[in-house]
Amino acid sequence: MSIFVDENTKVIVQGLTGGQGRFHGLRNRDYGTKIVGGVTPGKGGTDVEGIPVFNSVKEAVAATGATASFVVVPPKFASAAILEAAEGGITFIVCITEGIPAHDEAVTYNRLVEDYPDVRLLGPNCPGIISPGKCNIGITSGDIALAGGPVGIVSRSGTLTYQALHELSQQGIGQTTCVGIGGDPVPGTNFIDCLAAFEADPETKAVMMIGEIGGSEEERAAEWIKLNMTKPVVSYIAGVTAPPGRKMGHAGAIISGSKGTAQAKMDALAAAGVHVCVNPTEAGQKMVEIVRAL
Amino acid sequence: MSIFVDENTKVIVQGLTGGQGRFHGLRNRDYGTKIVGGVTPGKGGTDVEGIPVFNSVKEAVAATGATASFVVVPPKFASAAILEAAEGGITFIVCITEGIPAHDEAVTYNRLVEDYPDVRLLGPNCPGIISPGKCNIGITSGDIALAGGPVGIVSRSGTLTYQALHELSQQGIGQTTCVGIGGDPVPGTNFIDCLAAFEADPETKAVMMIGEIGGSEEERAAEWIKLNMTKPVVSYIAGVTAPPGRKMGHAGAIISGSKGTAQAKMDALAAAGVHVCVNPTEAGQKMVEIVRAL
Amino acid sequence: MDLFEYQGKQYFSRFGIAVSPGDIADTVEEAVAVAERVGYPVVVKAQVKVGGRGKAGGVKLANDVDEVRRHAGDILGLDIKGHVVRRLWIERSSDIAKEYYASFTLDRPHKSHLGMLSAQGGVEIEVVAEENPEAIAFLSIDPVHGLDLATARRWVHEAELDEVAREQAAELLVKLYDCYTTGDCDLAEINPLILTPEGQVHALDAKVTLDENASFRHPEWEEFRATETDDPREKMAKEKGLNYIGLDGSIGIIANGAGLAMSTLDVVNQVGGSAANFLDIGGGANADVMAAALEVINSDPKVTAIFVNIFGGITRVDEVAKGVLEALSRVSIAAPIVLRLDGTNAVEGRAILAPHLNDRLITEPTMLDAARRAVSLANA
Amino acid sequence: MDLFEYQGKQYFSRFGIAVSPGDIADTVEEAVAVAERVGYPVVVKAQVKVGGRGKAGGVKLANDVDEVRRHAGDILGLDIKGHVVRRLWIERSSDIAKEYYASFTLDRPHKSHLGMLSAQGGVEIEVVAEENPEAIAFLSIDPVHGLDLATARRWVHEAELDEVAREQAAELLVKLYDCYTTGDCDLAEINPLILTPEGQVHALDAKVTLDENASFRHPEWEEFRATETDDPREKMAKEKGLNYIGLDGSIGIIANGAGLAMSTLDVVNQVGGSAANFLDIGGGANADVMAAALEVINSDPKVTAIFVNIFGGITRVDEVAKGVLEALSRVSIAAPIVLRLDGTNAVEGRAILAPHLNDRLITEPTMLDAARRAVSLANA
Repeated sequence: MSIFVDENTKVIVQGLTGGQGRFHGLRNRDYGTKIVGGVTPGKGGTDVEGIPVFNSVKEAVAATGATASFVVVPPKFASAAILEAAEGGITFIVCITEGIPAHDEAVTYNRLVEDYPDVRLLGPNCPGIISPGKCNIGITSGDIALAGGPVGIVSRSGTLTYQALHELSQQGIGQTTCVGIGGDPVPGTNFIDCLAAFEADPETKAVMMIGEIGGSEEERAAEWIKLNMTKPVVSYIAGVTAPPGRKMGHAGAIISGSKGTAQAKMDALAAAGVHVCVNPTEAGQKMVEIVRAL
Repeated sequence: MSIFVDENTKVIVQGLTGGQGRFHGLRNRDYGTKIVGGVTPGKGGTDVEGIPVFNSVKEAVAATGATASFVVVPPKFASAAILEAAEGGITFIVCITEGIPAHDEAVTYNRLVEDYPDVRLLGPNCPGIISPGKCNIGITSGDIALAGGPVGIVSRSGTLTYQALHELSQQGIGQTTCVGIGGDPVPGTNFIDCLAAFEADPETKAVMMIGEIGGSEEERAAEWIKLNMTKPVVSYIAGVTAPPGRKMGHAGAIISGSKGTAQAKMDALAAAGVHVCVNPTEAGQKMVEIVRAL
Repeated sequence: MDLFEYQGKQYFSRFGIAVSPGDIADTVEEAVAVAERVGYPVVVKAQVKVGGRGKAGGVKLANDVDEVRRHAGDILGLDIKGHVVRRLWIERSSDIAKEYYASFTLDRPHKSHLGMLSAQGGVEIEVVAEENPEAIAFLSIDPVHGLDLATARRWVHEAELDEVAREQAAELLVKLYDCYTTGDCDLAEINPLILTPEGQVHALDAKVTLDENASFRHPEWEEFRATETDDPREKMAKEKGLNYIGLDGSIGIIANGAGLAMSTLDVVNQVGGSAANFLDIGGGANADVMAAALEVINSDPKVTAIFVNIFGGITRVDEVAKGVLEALSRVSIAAPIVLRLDGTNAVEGRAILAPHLNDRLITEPTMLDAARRAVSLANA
Repeated sequence: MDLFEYQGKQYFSRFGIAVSPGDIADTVEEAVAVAERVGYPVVVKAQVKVGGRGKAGGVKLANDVDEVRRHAGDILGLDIKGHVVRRLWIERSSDIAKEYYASFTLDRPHKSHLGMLSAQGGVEIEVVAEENPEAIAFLSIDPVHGLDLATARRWVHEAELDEVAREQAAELLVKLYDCYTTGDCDLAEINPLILTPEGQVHALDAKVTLDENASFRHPEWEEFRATETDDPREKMAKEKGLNYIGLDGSIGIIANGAGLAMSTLDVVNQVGGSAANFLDIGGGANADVMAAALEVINSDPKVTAIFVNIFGGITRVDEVAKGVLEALSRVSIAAPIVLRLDGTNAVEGRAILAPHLNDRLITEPTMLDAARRAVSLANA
């Protein structure tokens, strides 16, 4: 099994006719994902390499039965696209758009929670989700993932998500699902959401969690793990050597005072029984040990 | 000078035609308070010993120019009466009513703050306010107060307010104003409001503050005194010997765990430079010393 | 007024909050009848207004009629921290996947309502608040605007309740807030609020405190009153509308106003005595009330002196004096009475008493003098 | 993007928030001209993006033209914690009755906006939060619903602002929230917000951080950009759209993605090296961006080895390889380059580089291997 998406998930791409939307949408389809439609206002009735394009999400959902949407639109249109997806009946939205204003994210997140509580948003500014061999929504290279489980991956960082997949696949350890939650100020899906889903998924036997400095999501996840998680968790936190007070790339990665340091996060995770590693390779090796011993 | 009310304050009595309203309203008038009207719906046009009665606060204000109202109505009508006063243009409301449901108080308080920010409510469930020789709104016996200052009194307890007046007047120490703020869950006016007014009043030279166990208003007042108060403050906190966890008469007077104990309050006040006394008599004597040394 | 668990659950039900099917039982046979009706396994729960009944053996699981009989027999009559169990609540046992915590109460410093919600329920919330405050999602609610479903949805998210529970929990919280406000509760608490393995959310316990001031609009509270406090003195006082709390000392205290009554306790303590009670006759007490207060004090065998401390305001001292004389004419008061009378109509009041003063009915000019006199009489 | 005080005040003014009359001055003569215009006494304030300027002598009161001249002369050119003062803000001095604190920022864990208001302003809010957290009234605001005047009125009450200030403060807070949201601020802070003896409330300082992601809807921000960061490397990087932070080590780092870049720093550190910078080329970087990144690194004389760590996703490794070759053809890169290339089109990328590899352009199969190689080259 996998979490959030599987081989039956029907996906539409909002922004399919744009450069990025086309590139990643087709790449996802090539991987085997059921990309059943695209949405671009004004381009309804056309198609992109056989994928029908609709004017609105509502039309696309009515015509295709899609439940998931891949939002690949510029930052200024992203919030409206996400809300249109929710209103149109989509229940799982992946938004990879980078550079959305924080206030737009805050409003969008809360509007979803308040008006569409059954909708899950992944991202924005995340690499997406891949359930190897079944479904790939986002920008992850399918060829670095390995089907068959038993590891679930959840990561706040884009490229470290790939690194994590790579470390495991190279050792012949497959993944059930790999979720990149993104490092933006207001992510739609957080560590706990993913950990809970992996805990509930019978095929996932262990979880790799990639965090980074800044905020307190890793600490909250540690608390959740301590109380609820029965499966082994391996973690790596990026930014041990980051200087305090500087934004490391995205808004999430900033250390304020003694809060949000890698060390504080590693301590919290270790206290929760997590196997804490100091670089992605070590984390991969630790996971290999754990999986081989299962 | 005095705070909140003086010899020019024109007062209407909401509930003047009721037993209590009549008794206290006439008593306040006998004291010299400018009781210019009463309000009882349906009894407009009548009078109570020469005080004209109106059907609504709005009419009463229009006819008399009153700015203050004395609310003496049963608990079930008190909230509506207070809001009617605010809407009718009254800016100072004294409500002595005991037994108003806590939820009514919470709604009324917040509605005043939100919609009528210039209105001050004193009480409910308080003895009222007296500026000796000038104005007495409420149930305090005018004969226990002494005009001429220089002491301001603020008290959370009804009968201890009288006790405080008595202790001072007996020693020939007058009061500028004595405010009974009441011990209900959501008082309209709190210690800090009164302390700030006394601090700003040139004729008030020292303040007596009577608190009691429960809640944290005395601690907040202590913090305010530390930062803002230049005049000497003498305090007494009732309930040193009260057992924890039991409601002592009104909802305010309850100790939960180590919070809200008389000792905690006395410590906070002492740390703010307040002269902390262990009974009303000692507090009276301390104030006599202070005033004589002015 | 604190409610028993079963009363709290009945109260919750009126507001549409899901609870386990069950009923009360005052005897073993009633317990068996309820168990047969709701279906096994059942939980047999002691109904006492005190915490820690589980540890005291007051909550037991019963899988069949024999176990119900045995547990009901054991628990009825059990003494839990001084509270004797006279009634049981028998309910269908619930499978528990998760235990949460939810409550509403007044946030006095902020003059707003405070909601507390935690994914860590089933334990004392005070312990959670102390050890891991971040595990509690606090929600400040403007009493004017109340709690809407949208805000409740944000709240269950923030508290990280399990996803499957969130929508049901959000709806339940809106109902609980309605119960808290429309139902005039000082406290409405569910601990634990449970998620079952089948994905259902419901209240497994109920702690409700009603605001007595709101009784005028809740005639239905009459049924709760029948089961109130056991202490005969407190019961008697309540019937007479007095605010009475029993204590351990020897000096009976009567005062008007909570502050003055507390202050009287303090002063008695400071001059070497100890109070037998707290008794506030309230504002505007008349002769009848005063007489009733003396009778309540008189029913306490520990009392060896009585201190009546009155500062008239809305209460008139002449009425108080009349009440004292009336009480003396009605019943024989065992202990000597020391009075301190000031305030509204004090002169008239003292004049009424003057002809009756003797070594068992004494007035003193000040609170301190009166306290000293009462203590010396009590110790004589 | 952090704004200078004067920019923050100008930004506030657009939203109707009252500030002191004043203007900027880059020379002593300009300072005098502003002072004459706004009227004495004036405050001469160093414009630097760092705290503690007051203690460093960067804020002075001037009562007449001579004092303005003297203070402006002293402060211009002053070095405050490494920030050289190039601009002054001269404003009419305000009499202060009370100092408050007000701010809005995003509360990330709660996914809502957080307002902080305190009657204790003029000091560092972190100190107040530490020593006396109850002196701060926190307000959680649902971004969907925003802040209305009614709620702001409750808030100023709760914070115990002086009564005369409350209504003005409530109105100002609604405007500040509008500035924070409509103005796309990450932070909008006023410390102190003052009450004058005449009963007027206005902002005496302004700390504003703008959200760069919202630039597309704020063409007016262009003016703020001109005055940004002094560090020439950071400036160059910014112009090229790179996310660069200068550090103190010897190994130049280029990576795609903030997480991988941070991880690269960590790994370099673990194998005994130290990074000269953090540089994230972002997602989807092409050959131009890669070439620009190498040029920025090359401009840092401390760099003795370069570590390019790429895991292609949206970024294609063949593009990265082309960028490296382009940079090498355009400028002479002083330090040897170690590359680790994986992910999207990695095979193609490695093939492009293969003919050009030598002892100053090296590929390694893993991140750890590449880090070790870079460190040994740097130390050689």
